Amino acid sequence: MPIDKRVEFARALDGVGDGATVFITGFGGAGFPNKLIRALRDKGPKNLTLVVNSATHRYSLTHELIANDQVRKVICTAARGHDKEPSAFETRWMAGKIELEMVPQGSFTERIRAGGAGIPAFYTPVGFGTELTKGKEVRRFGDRDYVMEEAIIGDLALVRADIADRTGNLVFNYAQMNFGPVMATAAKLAVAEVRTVSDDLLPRERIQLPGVYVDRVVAV
Amino acid sequence: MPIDKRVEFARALDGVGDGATVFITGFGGAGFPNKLIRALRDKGPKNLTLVVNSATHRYSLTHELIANDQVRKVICTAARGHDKEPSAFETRWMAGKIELEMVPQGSFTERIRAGGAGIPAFYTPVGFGTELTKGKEVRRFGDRDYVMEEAIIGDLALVRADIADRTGNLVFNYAQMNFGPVMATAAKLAVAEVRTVSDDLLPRERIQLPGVYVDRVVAV
Amino acid sequence: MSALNRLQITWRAAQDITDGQVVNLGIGLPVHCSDYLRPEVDVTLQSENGVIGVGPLAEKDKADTDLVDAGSRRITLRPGASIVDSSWSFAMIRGGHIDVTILGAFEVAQNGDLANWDMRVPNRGPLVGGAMDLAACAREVRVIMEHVTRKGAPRLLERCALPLTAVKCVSRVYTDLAVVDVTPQGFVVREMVAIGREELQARTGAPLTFAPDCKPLTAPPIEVAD
Amino acid sequence: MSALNRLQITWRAAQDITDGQVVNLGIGLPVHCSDYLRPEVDVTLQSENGVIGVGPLAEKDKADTDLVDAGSRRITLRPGASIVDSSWSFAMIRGGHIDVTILGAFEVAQNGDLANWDMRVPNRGPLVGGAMDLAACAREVRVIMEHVTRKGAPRLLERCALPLTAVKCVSRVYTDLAVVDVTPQGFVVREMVAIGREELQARTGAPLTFAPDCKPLTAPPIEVAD
Repeated sequence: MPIDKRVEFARALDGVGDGATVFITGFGGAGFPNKLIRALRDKGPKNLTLVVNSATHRYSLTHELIANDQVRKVICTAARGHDKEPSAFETRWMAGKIELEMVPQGSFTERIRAGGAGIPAFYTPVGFGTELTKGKEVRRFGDRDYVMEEAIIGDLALVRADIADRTGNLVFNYAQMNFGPVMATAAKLAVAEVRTVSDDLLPRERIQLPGVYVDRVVAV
Repeated sequence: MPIDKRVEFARALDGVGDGATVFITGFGGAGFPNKLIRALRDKGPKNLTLVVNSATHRYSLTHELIANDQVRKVICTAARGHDKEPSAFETRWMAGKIELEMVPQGSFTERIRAGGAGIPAFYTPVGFGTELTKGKEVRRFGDRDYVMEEAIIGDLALVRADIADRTGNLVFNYAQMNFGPVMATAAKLAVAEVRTVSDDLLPRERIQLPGVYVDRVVAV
Repeated sequence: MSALNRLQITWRAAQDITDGQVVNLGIGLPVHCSDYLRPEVDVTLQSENGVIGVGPLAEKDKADTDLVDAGSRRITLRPGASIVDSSWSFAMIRGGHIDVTILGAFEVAQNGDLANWDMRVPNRGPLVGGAMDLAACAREVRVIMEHVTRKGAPRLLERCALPLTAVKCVSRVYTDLAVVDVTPQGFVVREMVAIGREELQARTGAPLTFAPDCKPLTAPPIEVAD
Repeated sequence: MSALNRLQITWRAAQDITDGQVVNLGIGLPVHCSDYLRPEVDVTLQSENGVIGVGPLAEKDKADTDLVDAGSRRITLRPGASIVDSSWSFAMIRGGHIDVTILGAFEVAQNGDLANWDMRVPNRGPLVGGAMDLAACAREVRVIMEHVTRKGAPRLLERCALPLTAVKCVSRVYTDLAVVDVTPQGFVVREMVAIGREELQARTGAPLTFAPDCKPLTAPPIEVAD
């Protein structure tokens, strides 16, 4: 059977359950899979661990999952609200109802890449001597100190892209790419929400993420 | 001054000296920077360490550097000759005149990527329990054993590509890409040999390696 | 006796590839598996040099010298194919994104250890390429090889004598005489040609168990042009 | 006294950016440096979200919501610009491919320690973004900040009191009062406004040395629209 990863929107998250570790793309205002985030809220699995650049970005609907009390833990690089009132995340975090693991952004993305690339751990100079790496192994190479960071692997990746084809090949619009490639590689199930699905298979020059990494495609 | 990395061929290797660690691209018959390899032979620096996928590929002129006794050590994934007679590499290797570090190809490329990405070391399952990782640190993560591999950084990268622009942006032809991106990132001086230099700056959709990583461009 | 020839072994291995799999075929004999896939099967062939979606070999007058696979063969691309750099290609392999790899081998041990990279040929340099990555990290590692060496020595062994490629990685071996699974209980014969169990055991360097439903190993006639 | 305003500080920092550099400008005040580059200077501006070759802000009617920088500003691309994914973007930063980063800060210590990510605001979640990567790994880390806090407390200190972003990373600090280098001998004032050395020292939390050729710190008039 010709490979065909297109699914109905209603089935995009089939099989996702409580306790899942969920990657959500988006950064700098671009690339938020907001339709899939809302579908995840409507589906309602609990005790999720979200791996998302920001827990509080204005343009991302990530906060809806948090406000709906589906989230046990957030691994992110930013968790500060924008309004005078504390955000959904901050309220729950201060009340001890949600766990926070704050990671420098380069280590965040590299840990996810490592997860998709079969690398269990690596060393980085970033964060050495700071409270974000407290308790992490420190090791000297040459004349510099490094900390060991471990891979992040997820159950589900929600990825926003611009164009897909039926084999899951993806094209991103400008800076929409951000975490899409690494998150798709590190998740057991990668679901892409795209503006449009091309009738033809995409030409190789345009493909920014090979379909091998994408399990389901939905046009929204 | 507008960025302009185009140089005359005669000056492509200016500043390269004895003892340099040199990356050379190419794999599977594609992407050998043969004009630059020959220029390096003609220039004549000695005691080079070559980091090259194969020391003996038929289509690469790497063997000329070896036959010219410019090479102290080769880090590679393949060093077997193709003819009945031993290759230039094999003759010198058997005579103890050239050092060989054989690395599984994924670790080879990842060590170079690490060099360009500021990662001094990482763990990989590849090579565990084999003689290629003898003496390397072994560490268990979860239920599997991994070996630690260290980054490779070089002084010079010779990169073959198809099209460049004056800012060093590169486009590769098909599988010519192979080690080009990682090697350019891990070298202090990256020189690209291309079929043609575009008069216009390349459009972002076509750029496969940002010019930030390329120091000199020569059309050959 | 009706031993399979080399291409018939690849045919047999190809029959086990299932729809939608991402497959890496080793340089040499294994790449021929792509000629014998079941017609209803749509697979993605990955090559270590970064080609995802390898198509048939190129016709001579249409070949591009830069469109090659890891074995330097001039190929075509399937529709929807893409090409990535080496670091992505091996991240794909090491990260477990290859469902099946089919590799040639010198020796396989009953615990799944594989030796396929270094024959210790005197006066020749070594060559490992991507063999260790594929063997250690593909989700399933299957092997194609002659059941015994040219001198008649077994290749299925209690322990490999040659340098290892990866430990405990092989799940199934296709030979000219049998299809053998590597299980926690050692080698289990799933299919065999009509040479008799004792004879097969005699040509094998480790104890064989025979599956309760052990079947005849057959393949359609395929000519080997040497 | 002729202290610089905020945009004049960015102007001063921009004057030190030299031809051909790859530069990352931090979110907030530092991004304004791009408005004041010397005309003969051609630089490549990188943003953490993967844009290499950031151009001026987009006009409203031409903006694409996906063409943004790390600060969510809608931007344009310079000719020759490219966009990479996050792993490439931070490999570029961590790998030392950023020549200069200019960052905002709360505190800088005399050994170059930087605190710029966590003010310990009660009831607010933390935010680190790419600050630690840039601070730890850019080839040169320069800081823009007011010389003292709103309450008048010094920001140039013997030791940072706030949580560190990176250790021993800052090479130069631009404030409204001075340009201060971080050297193995501590803070060295290169330029200062006309407030007198004693007054500058009084507003600084660590010993200052004055360069033999210490110059007046001046900038052209720039209006700050608040």
